[in-house]
Amino acid sequence: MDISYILFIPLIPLAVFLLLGIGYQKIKPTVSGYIGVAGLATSAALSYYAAYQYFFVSGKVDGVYQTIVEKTVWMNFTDTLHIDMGILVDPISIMMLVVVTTISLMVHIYSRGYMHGDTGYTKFFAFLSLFSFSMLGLVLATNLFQIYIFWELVGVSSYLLIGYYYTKTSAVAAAKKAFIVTRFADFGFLIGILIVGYYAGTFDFETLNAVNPEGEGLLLNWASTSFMGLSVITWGLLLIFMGGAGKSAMFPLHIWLPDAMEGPTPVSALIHAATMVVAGVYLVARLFPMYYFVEDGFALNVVAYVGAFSSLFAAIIALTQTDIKRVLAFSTMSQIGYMMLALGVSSYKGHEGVGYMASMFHLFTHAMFKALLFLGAGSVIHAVHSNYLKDMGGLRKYMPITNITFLIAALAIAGVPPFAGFWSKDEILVAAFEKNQLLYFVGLFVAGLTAFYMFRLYFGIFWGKNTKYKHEPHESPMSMAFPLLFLAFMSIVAGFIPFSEFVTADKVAFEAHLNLPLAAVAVGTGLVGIIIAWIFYKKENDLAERFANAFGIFYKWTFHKFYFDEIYMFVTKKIVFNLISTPIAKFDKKYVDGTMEGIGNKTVLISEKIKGLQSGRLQDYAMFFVSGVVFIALIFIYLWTN
Amino acid sequence: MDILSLFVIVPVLTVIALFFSNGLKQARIISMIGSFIQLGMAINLLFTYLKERAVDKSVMLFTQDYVWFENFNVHYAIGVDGISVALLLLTSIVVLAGVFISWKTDDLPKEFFISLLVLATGVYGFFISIDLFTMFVFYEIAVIPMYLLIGIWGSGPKEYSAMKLTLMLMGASAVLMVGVLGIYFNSNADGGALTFNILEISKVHIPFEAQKLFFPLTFIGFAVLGALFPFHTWSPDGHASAPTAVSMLHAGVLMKLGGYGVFRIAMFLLPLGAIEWSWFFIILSAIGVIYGAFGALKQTDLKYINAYSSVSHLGMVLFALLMLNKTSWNGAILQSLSHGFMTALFFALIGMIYGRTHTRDITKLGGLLKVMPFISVIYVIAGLASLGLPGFSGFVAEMNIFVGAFQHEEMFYRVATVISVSAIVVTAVYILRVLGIMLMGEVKNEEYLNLPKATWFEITGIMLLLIPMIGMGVAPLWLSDMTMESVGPFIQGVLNHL
Amino acid sequence: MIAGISIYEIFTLTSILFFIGIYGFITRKNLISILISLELILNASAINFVVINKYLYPDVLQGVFFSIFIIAVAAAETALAVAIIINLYRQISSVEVKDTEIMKY
Amino acid sequence: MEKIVFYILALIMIVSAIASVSSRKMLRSVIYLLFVLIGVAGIYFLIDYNFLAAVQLTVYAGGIIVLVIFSVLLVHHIEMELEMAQLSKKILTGISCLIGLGLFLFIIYTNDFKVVENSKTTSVEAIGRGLLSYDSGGFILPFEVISILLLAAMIGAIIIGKGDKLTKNDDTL
Repeated sequence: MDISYILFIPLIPLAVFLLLGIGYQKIKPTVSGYIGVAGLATSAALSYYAAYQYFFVSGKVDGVYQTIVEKTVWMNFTDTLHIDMGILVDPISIMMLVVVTTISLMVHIYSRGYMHGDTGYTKFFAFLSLFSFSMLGLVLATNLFQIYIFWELVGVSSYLLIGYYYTKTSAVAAAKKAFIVTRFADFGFLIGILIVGYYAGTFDFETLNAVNPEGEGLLLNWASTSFMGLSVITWGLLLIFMGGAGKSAMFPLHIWLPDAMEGPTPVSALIHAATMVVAGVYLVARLFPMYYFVEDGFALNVVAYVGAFSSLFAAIIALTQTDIKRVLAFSTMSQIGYMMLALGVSSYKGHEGVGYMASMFHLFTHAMFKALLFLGAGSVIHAVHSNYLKDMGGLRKYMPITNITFLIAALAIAGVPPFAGFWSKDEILVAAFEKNQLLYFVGLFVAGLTAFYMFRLYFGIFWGKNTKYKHEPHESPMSMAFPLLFLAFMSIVAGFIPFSEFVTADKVAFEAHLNLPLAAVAVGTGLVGIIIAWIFYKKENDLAERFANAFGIFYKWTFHKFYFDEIYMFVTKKIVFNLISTPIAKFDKKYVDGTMEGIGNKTVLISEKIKGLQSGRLQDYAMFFVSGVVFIALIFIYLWTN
Repeated sequence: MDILSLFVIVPVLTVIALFFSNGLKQARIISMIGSFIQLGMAINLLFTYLKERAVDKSVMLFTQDYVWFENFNVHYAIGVDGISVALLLLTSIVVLAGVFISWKTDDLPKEFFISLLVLATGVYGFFISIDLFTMFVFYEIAVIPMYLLIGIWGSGPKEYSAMKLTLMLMGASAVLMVGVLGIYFNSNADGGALTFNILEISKVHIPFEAQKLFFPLTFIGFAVLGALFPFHTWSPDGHASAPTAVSMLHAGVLMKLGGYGVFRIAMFLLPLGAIEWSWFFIILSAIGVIYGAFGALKQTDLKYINAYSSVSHLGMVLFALLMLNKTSWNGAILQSLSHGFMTALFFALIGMIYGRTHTRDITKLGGLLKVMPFISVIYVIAGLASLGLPGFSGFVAEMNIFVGAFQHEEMFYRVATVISVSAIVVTAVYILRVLGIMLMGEVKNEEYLNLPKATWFEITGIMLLLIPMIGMGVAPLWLSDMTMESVGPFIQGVLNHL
Repeated sequence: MIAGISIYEIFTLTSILFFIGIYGFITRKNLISILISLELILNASAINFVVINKYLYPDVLQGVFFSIFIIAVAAAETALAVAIIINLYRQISSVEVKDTEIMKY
Repeated sequence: MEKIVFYILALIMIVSAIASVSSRKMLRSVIYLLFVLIGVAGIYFLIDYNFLAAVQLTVYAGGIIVLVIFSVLLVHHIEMELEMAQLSKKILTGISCLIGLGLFLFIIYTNDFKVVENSKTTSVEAIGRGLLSYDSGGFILPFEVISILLLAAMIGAIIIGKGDKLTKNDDTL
């Protein structure tokens, strides 16, 4: 299979970025919008073609999906270690190509309407293209270092886009926070790469993930060296997961994600819902054989528990937030936790790998409906000019399309059949049930919570009280409505894609069955959530408030996101700045510099003293002369007489 | 005429021509032409070198040797390898950019450019010589004009800073001189005559006791110039007071002499000493890396921030050199180059910002993205490069260093490496802090709304630095291979002693 | 030869004179006093020349000649010194040592 | 007899010398110096160098002392008391001088001088011949040098003494 054309999928957005970036002053806003959309559309078309070719024409050999790699050396470290640049085609990368280009295209189209009239229109599209390039490069990476490179680029695009409204202090702070928190995670990632690279002797995914023909273990000798009771490779994987957790906003590195909502809404939809934040999931999936086989999946267990906890944690916080984008942000975090959980409970072979499949499936469907939710929220915000639930209500009359599409997305995420979320979530729960019942119940509980907070949001925006608006809210223009409709369509049909035919852990297709009892329980939980939300929020009443008061301190803690921001603030401001940086600055001035200055000053002082001897008084000289002569004479006599 | 000596002769001729020039216009044109020729020569040298290297595998190419002082066997011996070629290229670019940035030097322009080019002469000479004594002479030639440049054309407490800088560097040279003489007087350890020639000394087995004694002297002598903790304090004050072009040249080129000297002399000639002492200096340089980064976190003066960041980045160079393996050494060379371009770019931009707003205090600036978009965007790019973003040179260099440093299995090296790697986080914090406060947010001062746009010479200067930086970051292979190949014989010399 | 007086006694005398001269030279604060101390030193050494000539080498006259020269030089020196002192006095109205330190700059 | 004279002379010289360097009156100091110089002349008489003693008396006591007295009178009030050095400095110098003296005496007394017993008297003629002799051991060259030195000193003294006026003349012209 010739895959060289896949190279153009990331390169076209790069070209668009360069064109828009260099011609920033000269290109008219409308033109730049078209250029951006056209570029992404080409990329998307190529991705679809590639997907078709790979899945249906030439990807499969003897029932196994092939991993096709083309690469070239980018930089040499040692004889064995080098960074390659190239493209790696396998089921998950193709799937991610489709997801990224689709969502990105939709967001591009949407942004033409949403950002209309903004001064930095061209800049916005340039950044979007830069992001698309980096994300596609990340997806296609052939080795750990390449993924790290694009990982960083994705991070910086995210930084630029969050800080897009750079005159707003909160946006700048949020951008900075996002970058630094993920950078901190990347520090772990990098160390992990170094460890794995050193002990495995390569960065290549192919070699790292190579499994023996029976599918029972890695070819890589991972048990050679151990450190504190675990194999060093396990440590490496845990550190790599730290990187993934940072980017995917897993607990406790999640704090940047809610703040990142300061960016324009299309950006939130693209980066902080559908694509970049799932990079962590993708990374674990990419190294799945390693995670699974090294040390009997110790690292994978960590992934599962972190995922489950984050999922629960975020879902609880999402219950109480009033900023609609933040609710969605926590929902994203929760759903990504779900994907991590699914990966964590997965096995490698055949049907046992259902978790892996489910995770990727959920990634796919989640991208569709979460992007839709964000774009819908953007549409609402565009109309109401506020992010807060208290400023909304009864919007269904003004914005029918947004209303319907938002409802579809909400149903999808709540796991109501036949919408997309139902199918993928069901597979996750099945996988969890088979492997670890505790995680299953956590997942189930989160599903209920998800349904509740999502419909709280839905009813709060489109039903509930009839707010008086200063300006009559109106439906969004077609450029914004079209992506909504398209994604709504996808949210409905995506669930019917037989994912287990395409994306599996061992790359061999298997039959996935709907586990009816489990599905019924899950749907039941979801419906309970929706009904409670219905009671609480359908009509304006004080039930919810009374309920909240009943929980008292717990509600308060949740509302303040368990004070995690405050803890981080404390660590950075108080500890890093006041306890490390300031003392270092003082130390530098006072002691290090002081020592050097002291040497200088002492020299001057001594020379002042010595200068005093050179007084110009003849008598002093005579005094020294006589004493000197006498002294020397004494010495000589002493020496001669002995 | 051999093509290497031209590197010294051309700046000298330019200086002579400058003596006869009159006024700013002539002076800058002459300097520009001189620097342009220099850049052309450096590029030419690069290609000639690559062609020659394909056939000639000796350590140094284009070697020339003239006796200078018969009595002490001092030669004017020159030669280059891939590392010097790369550094010569860096120097010529930074010098030319520096000339462009100082396009509007009103105060004593002729003398300014003369000093600048004398400095450049010293640096060029240092990079091409392979004779310890000649090297030392050029080193001093490079350091001395610094005093005048800061003392006369500087700002703020310039006399103090110039004095501090010169004294500390001179102190270091004194230590270095002892080290160099120590090497010289041990160069007959295997019989044969005393010599200053690096290549000849490298074949001699200098006794272990002598190496142990002279390595720290030589190392510290050079490392002070490379801002080794705790001898870095001249750098913040010096940079803060120096005029823009001088900061550029100093941080961009002169400070590289430190790392280069450590590499070429201390490590290469005294390998046993290096092995013996590396643990101690690794601790110092790792402290320097993290300390510089934290130090930059709290500063509010742009130049101070950048100076501390240089301490951190150059600490990385020394750290890499001390790791004693091929990858990390290559990383050290690349980091030198990368930091040269990056920091020169930073200082150029700071100079432009200062020239327009008349303050370097970031708390007084704000929203500059709005009022000077070009400069601000480049500043963002430089900042991102500085925090090691892929696609820029810094990433390439740092990754080489980290991968190289990770080749040691002992706990000590691992911990030191992790500490150094953690600097990338702190770097991100201080860079983003500056970007956030200075470039973003609302415009704090009404007067800034009508600032002049970047002029052509400023843009040229910036582009000269930006393009190699990106070029190195996007396609590092050819450069990395060139330096890697040249590092080979040197590391082999060290490893042979292990 | 002084009957009954050995060379040691004469040397003791001249040494004492010499060091009294040095003492005066260092401690006095007036240029003329310094000049006086200088004369003491010169005379002490002149006596030594003569005495050594007489006691050890009575056949030659070198010591005597040297003494004569010393006297001559002392005279010349004193004349010059006095001229300088007077000139100095004209300029700064003082012949104190502490007022003439400005030479060191 | 000569012995007693010597001791008296030595006593006078030492006492006068000490008085000369410690007196607070300038003029007295000069007069004490005169006593010392006369004492030196006495020593010369004692060891039979009459010519030398005469020169000492005329040049030193007669010439130099007068010169010094004149200069003292020109620059000082008679009653003016001299400023004295600090006590610490005096003590320090005194100690240093005493050590030096001890050193001298130690060396002198440990050295064995080969004294030649004699009672020659030297005539003025011998001195004159010696000074003007061209032969070996002749002192004609130093003699000439000294005369030039004296001349130079004389001119120098005049120039220095009058220098101020000479330059001033230039200015006023």
